[in-house]
Amino acid sequence: MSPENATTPVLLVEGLRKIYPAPTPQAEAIEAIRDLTFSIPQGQLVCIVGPSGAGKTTLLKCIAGLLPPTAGRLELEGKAITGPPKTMAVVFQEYGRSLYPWMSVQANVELPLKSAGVPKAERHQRCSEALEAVGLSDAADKYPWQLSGGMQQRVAIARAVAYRPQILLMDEPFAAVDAQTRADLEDLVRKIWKELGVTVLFVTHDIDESVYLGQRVIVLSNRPTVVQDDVTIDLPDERDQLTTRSDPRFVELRRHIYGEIQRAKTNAGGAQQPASA
Amino acid sequence: MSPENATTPVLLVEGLRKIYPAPTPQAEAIEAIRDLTFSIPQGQLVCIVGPSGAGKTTLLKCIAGLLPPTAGRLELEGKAITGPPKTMAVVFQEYGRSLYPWMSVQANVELPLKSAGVPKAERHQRCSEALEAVGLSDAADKYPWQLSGGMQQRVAIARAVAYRPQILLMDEPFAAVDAQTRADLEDLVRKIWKELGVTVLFVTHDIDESVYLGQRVIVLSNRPTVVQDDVTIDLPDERDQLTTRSDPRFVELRRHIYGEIQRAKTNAGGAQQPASA
Amino acid sequence: MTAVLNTVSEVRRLRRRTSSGAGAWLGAIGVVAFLGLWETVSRLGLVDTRFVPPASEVLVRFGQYVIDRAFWRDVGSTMLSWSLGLIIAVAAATVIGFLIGSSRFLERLTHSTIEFLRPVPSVALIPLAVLLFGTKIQAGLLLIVYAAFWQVLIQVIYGAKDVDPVADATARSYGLSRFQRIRHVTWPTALPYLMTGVRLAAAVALILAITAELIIGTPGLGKQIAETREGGAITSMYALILATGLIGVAINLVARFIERRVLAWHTSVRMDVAG
Amino acid sequence: TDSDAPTSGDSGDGDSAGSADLIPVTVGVIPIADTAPIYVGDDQGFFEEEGIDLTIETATGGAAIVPAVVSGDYEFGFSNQLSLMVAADQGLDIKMVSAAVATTGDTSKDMGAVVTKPDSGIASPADLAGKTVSSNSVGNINDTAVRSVVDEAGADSSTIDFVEVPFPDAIAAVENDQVDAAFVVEPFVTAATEAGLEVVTYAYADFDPKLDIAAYFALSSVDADLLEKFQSAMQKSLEFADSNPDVVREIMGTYTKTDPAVLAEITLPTYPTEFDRASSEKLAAAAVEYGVLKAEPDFDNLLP
Amino acid sequence: MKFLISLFFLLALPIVLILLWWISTIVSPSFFVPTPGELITTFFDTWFGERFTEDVLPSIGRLFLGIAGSIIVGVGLGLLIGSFKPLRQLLEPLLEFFRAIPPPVLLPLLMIIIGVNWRMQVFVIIFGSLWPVLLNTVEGVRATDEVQRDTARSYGLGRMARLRYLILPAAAPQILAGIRQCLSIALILMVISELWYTSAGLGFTIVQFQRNFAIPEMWSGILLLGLIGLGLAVLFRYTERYILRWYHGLREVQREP
Ligand SMILES: Nc1ncnc2c1ncn2[C@@H]1O[C@H](COP(=O)(O)OP(=O)(O)OP(=O)(O)O)[C@@H](O)[C@H]1O
Ligand SMILES: Nc1ncnc2c1ncn2[C@@H]1O[C@H](COP(=O)(O)OP(=O)(O)OP(=O)(O)O)[C@@H](O)[C@H]1O
Ligand SMILES: [Mg+2]
Ligand SMILES: [Mg+2]
Repeated sequence: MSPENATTPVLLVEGLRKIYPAPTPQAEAIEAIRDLTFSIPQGQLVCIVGPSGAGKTTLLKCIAGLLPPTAGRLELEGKAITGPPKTMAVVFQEYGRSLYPWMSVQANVELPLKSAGVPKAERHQRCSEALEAVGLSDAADKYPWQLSGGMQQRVAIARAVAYRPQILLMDEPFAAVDAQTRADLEDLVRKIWKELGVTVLFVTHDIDESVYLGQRVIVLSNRPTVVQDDVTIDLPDERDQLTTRSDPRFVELRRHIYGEIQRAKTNAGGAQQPASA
Repeated sequence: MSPENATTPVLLVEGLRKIYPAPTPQAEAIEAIRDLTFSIPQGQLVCIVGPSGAGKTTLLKCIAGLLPPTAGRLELEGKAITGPPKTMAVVFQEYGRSLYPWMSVQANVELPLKSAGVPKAERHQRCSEALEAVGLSDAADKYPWQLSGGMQQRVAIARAVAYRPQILLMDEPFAAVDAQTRADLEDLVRKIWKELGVTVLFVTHDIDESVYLGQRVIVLSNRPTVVQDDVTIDLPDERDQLTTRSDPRFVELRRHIYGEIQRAKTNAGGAQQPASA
Repeated sequence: MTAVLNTVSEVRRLRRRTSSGAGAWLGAIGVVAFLGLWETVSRLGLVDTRFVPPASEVLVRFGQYVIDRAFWRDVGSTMLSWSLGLIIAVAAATVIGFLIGSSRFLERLTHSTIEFLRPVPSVALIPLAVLLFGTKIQAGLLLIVYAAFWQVLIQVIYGAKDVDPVADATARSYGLSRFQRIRHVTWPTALPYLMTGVRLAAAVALILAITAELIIGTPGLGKQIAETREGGAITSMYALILATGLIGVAINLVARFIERRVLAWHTSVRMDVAG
Repeated sequence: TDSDAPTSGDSGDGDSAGSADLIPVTVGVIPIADTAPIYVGDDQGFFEEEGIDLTIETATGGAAIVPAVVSGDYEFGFSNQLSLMVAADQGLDIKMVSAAVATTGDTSKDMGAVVTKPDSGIASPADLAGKTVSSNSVGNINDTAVRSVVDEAGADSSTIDFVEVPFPDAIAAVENDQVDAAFVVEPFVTAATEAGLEVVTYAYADFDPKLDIAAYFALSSVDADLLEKFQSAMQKSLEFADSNPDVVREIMGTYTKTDPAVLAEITLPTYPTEFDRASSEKLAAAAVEYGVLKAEPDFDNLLP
Repeated sequence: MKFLISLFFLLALPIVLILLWWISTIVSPSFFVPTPGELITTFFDTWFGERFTEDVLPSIGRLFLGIAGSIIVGVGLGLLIGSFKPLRQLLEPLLEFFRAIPPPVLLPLLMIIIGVNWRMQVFVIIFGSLWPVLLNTVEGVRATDEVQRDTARSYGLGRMARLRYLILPAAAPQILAGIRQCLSIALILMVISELWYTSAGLGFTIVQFQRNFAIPEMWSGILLLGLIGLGLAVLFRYTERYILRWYHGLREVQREP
C-alpha cells in the first residue's frame, strides 16, 4: 500500500534528520530522526504512529518550523520551512505547559485570533463555538490550572480549532480524555477536516484511532527513526464509531498496523528499509 | 455487583467532599467532589474511571494527603489521613511536571529511596531494575527534558515501582505511551501487584484497560461527583493480553462500563444515588 | 435542595476565610515585638539612652511629627523625587530588559558594560550629578534612577529568559509576532521577576532619595535627618528614621496589593490563597 | 503646628518678594554656627541694601557645594579654607572672596577642641601620640591643626591614627572606647564637656590664635560688580554678627535643630571681616608638611 | 574562533562607549570629567603600588566576607520565610522596615553595638546587599511548581530532602538572579561602609580623592570598582552556568535557531 499522490503535495519531507546537540560537553548528542522521507497532498488526513520515543514529536516540531532540522529538506507548498508558517496550528503533547496560566480559557483560545487581527465579535463567536465543540462552554472564564488534565487538553484543541488553520498538527491530542469524549473529539476532527478541507497530521498511540481517523497511517520505526510503513486506509469516507470499528477491513488494517509497530519496536533505522505490507 | 469485603479495608473514603476555594474574590469556588463513599480492602487492584473533569485526580490527591478535603472522612489502615503517608507512591497525571528537570533520570528515580535511607548499592539496583522494567535502561543518565513524552511518563512509573510502596496511586499513567508499551506496562503493574501484594488505585480513561487490569472498577459520575457504579471484575486472576481481551465476559463487562460512563456524563451527583448493574 | 443551599453557604464561608486579614495581624505582632525588644534593651541600659533613646520616646516624637505640617511637606518632597525616579527607572529598565532578555545577541553584547556600570556607587556620582543639574531635584533624580535602574534591569533580563519552551513554541507556532510574544508570553513570565525588581528598586530609590537629600541638601526627610543629627537631636533623628522605615512598609503593602492583583494566576499567590 | 518652618532654601523669599530689580544670588552653605552671619545679614536686610536677592542653599559638606559653584548653579559658596587651597592646587579656578569664621584665639575656650575621657591618660597634646583620634574628615584642616599642635608639643604626630567619625557620633565613639580622643566643634564641645569628657587641646586656637577656618569663595571669573556687592554685604553681616552674639544664637535656632538650651551655652567663633594671611600661610605650610597639600598656594590670587 | 567571538562581545560596546566619551571630552572639556587617556595613566599610577595592598586588598576581603554573609543569610532566611506563610506574615513588615532604611543612617548605632572595626563594615555590606537575595529566594520558593511539590510530599521526602532536592534547585534561577544583584550592591556598600569610621580602604580613598578634588584619581577609583564588578560578574557567570546547567540545557535546545 502506498499513498496515492492524486493532488499536489502540500507538505514535503525529504531526507529529514534531526540530532539534538549535547547540552553539556560531557553529555552525548541524541539522534532522534535518522532519515524520513514522505509527502502529504493537500487536504489529506494522515495519522502518525510509532513506538514511544520514535521521534514523532520531533518530526512535528520540525514541520512546525520550531526546530531546525540537522539535515534534509522540509517544504510547505513548495517553499522551504524556516519558521512557523502562519497557516498552521499545533496541538502540543505537553498541553498543560502550552496553555498560559495567566490567561483565562477564553483568552487562551482567542490569543492566536487576536494576533491574526480577527475582529472582536468574530473572535468571541469562534471561541465559544470551539469551546462548545469540545464540551467546555462553561469553562470559558476559568484559568487553565483550575481545570482537570482532560479539560486542559480540550482547551488546547479548541484553540487550534478556533484558529481555522490550513494545516493542523496534533500530537496525541486525546491522550488525557475519557473514552466517550475521545470518540466525540475524533468525530469533531473528521468533521472539521471535511468541512474546512484542512490537511491534518495526527500523532497518536491508539492504533484503532489512527485507523478510524486517517486516510493514511505512517508508521515510524524505533530510534534512529525511518519510515517503517506507510498504509493507505481504504475504508469508506463516511465513518461512524460503531459501524466503522466493526468493519472487517478495519480489524484487518488494525492488526496489520499493530504488527508493524511491534516490528518497529525491535527495528531501528538503517537496519532495514521501509517495507510495505 | 458489589465489592466483596473479604479482607479488612486498608483505605476508607466516607462522605468525601472537595470544594476548591475561589482564587480571587470575584471568581467562584468549584465543587469538584460532592460525596464519595467507598472502601478498599488490603491488596485490591481498583480501577477508577469517569468522565473528564469528574474529580478523579482530585480524589487521588485527597487520598495521597496532598489536598485537605472540605468534608468527609479519609482513613488509611484505620488512621485519618492528614498528610502524605510514607507507604504510598503516586504517579501523577502531569508526569512532565512531576519529574525534576535538574536531575538525571536516575537521580529522579532514586530520590525517594535516598530520602527513605535506602543504601546506595540497593538504590542503584532497584533503580536499574525499575528502568529496565519500563524499557528505559539506556536513559538513566539523561535529563527528563531530553526524553519524549512517553519516556517521561515511564520514568515517573519507574520511580513509583522502585519505591516499592504498600499503596500505589496511578493517575492515567499510560496515557502517553504506545499500544505495545502500554500492554507491557499493564502486565508490569499486575505483576508487581501480585508479587508485592500492594493495594493499587488506578485511574484510567481506557475502559478495556480498567477491565483488563482491575479486580474492581469504580465509575464516577459527572461533576458534582458521586460514585456512579462499583463493578466487580469477575475475570480469572491469570490474565493475558490476548485471551482475556477476547473472553466474552470481558466484552460484557466492558460494554456495561461503557454504558455507565455514558450515563455518568449526563448524570451529576445529588440527582441520583449510585446504582448497581 | 438543601444540598444546593449547603453548597452556597459553604462557598461563601470559603471565600470569606481566604480574604480574612490574619496576615496583617501577624505582621503587627512582629512589629510590636520588635518595638518591645527595643524598649527593653534601652530601658535596661544595655545601650546608652543618649545614643539610642527608648522606643516609646521615639514614638512620642514621631507622633508630634505626624501632626506637623512641615513634616508632611518633607515627606511630600521625598516621595515626589522617589516616585519620579522609580517610575523612570522601572520604565526604562523594563523596556531595555525585555529587549536584552529576549535576544541572546544583545545579552552578550551588553553583558560586560552592564556589569561594569552596575557597581558604580551612586554616591560617587554626586559631583557629576551636581555638575550636570546643580542642586535641583534632577541631581537627586539622577542618583535615584541610576541606582534603581540596575535592580529592575537584572530582574527583567532573568525573567525574560525564564520563558517556558513549550509556551514559547506554542506562541510561535500560532504565528504570534515578536512583539505579541513579548506582550503575551514573555511579559507574564517575567512579571513575578519584575515585581521583585520593583520592590527592590522601590527601597533602593527611597534610600537614594534620602541619601541625596542628606548629601546634596535638597529639602526632604533626608535633609531633616542630617540636620537633627548635626544638631544632636537624637530622638528626632530616630523618629525620622522610623518614618523612613514606615514609608518602606507602606510601599511594600502597595506592592503586595498590586501583586495579588496582577499575579493572581501565579503559583505563589495561588498557594497563598489555597494554603 | 508648623514648628519646622522652612528654614533655608527659600528663606530669602519672604523679604525679597516684589523687589524685581534685585540681582538674584544663591549661596551654598553648611547649616552650622560658622555660617550664622549670612543668615543674620539676610535677616537684617544687608544684602537687599546692596541690591542682592539672596537665596541660601544648604548642603552637608563641600562635596556638593564646590561643583555647584563651578557649574554656575551657585554664585558663592562656603567651605573650609584648606579645602579651598586643595581645590586651587588641583587647578580649580576659584578664589576666596570673603572671610567667614575664625577661632576665638582663646586657648581655654574655643569652638573646636580635642576631647577625651578623664581616665584615658591623655592630659596634654603630646599624649595623643600613638593614639586613635577621630575627626569628621581626614586630610583636612582639623587633623592638620591637631598634628601641628602635637608636633609643637614635641611628640611625633605621625604615630596618631586618625579615623573619620562624624561630629555627632564622636562623643559616643569616645565614651564607648572606639577612639581614644575626638576632635569636635560646637555644639559638641559643650555637649562633650557636659557629658564629663575633658578637653585636651583647643586645637584651632593652639595652632594659631588668628586662624581663619573657612571662607566664602567664588569662581575667579565672578562678575566684579556683583562680587563687590556681596563682599560689602558680607562685611556688614560679619561685623554685626560678631558684635551681637545673642542675635546669632537666636538665628541659629531657626536653621539648626540644636536644643535652645545648648545654644545658650556654646562658644561662638569669631567672625572676622579680614583674612589673616599669616595664619593661612602657616596652615598651608603645615598642610604641605603633612602631605595634604602638594605645594603652597599662590595667596595673591587665592585671597581677595 | 570561539575565543575571538567572546572577545568581540566583551569589548565591542565598551569601545564604542569609550569613543563617545572621548569625543565628548574633546567637544566640551570639563574639570570634573577627565579624558580617557588621562584616566588610564592615573589609573596605573594611583592603584598599583602600596595602595593596592593597603587599601584595595583589605577592602576586597571585606567585600567577599560581605557577599558570603549576604548569600548565607539571604538564602537561609529566604528559605524559611518562603516556606512558612505565617513566618512571612510575621516578619514581612519588619524586614520591609529595615530594607527602607539607608545604611548610612544606621552607622552611629552600629558603631555603638559593633564598634569601629572591619566587622562593622562587613555588617553594613550584608545589611545592604542581603535584600535582593532574600526577596528573590522568598519569591523563588513560593513559585515552586505545584506538581513538583506534590511529588516530593507524596514520596515522603523529609524537610531537608525537599529543601535540597526540590526547593533549592527549583528556586535556583531566581536565587541566582538575586545573587547577581547582590554582587554589585555589595560593592557599592563596600564604598559606603568606608565613608565614615575608617582611615583606609578603597572606598575611603575614592572619597578622599573626591573631597580633595583629585578628579582623575577619583574616576580611576570608579574604574577600579567597575573592573572589580566585572570580575565578580565573570566569576559569577561561570558558577551560574555550572549550577544551572540543567536549566540552560532545557531552555536552549528550543531556542530560536
Ligand atoms: N530536547 C531534547 N534534547 C535531547 N533529546 C531529545 C529532546 N527531545 C527529545 N529527545 C529525544 O529524541 C527522541 C525522540 O523524541 P520525541 O519526543 O520526538 O519522541 P515521540 O515519538 O514523540 O515519543 P512519545 O510518543 O513518547 O511522545 C527521544 O529518544 C528523546 O530522548
Ligand atoms: N486547582 C484547582 N482549582 C480549582 N478547580 C480545580 C482545580 N483542579 C481541578 N479543579 C476542578 O475540579 C474538577 C475535577 O478535576 P480533576 O482534575 O479532579 O478531574 P479528573 O477527573 O482528574 O479529570 P481528567 O480525567 O480530565 O484528568 C474539574 O471540574 C476542575 O475544573
Ligand atoms: Mg511525543
Ligand atoms: Mg485528572
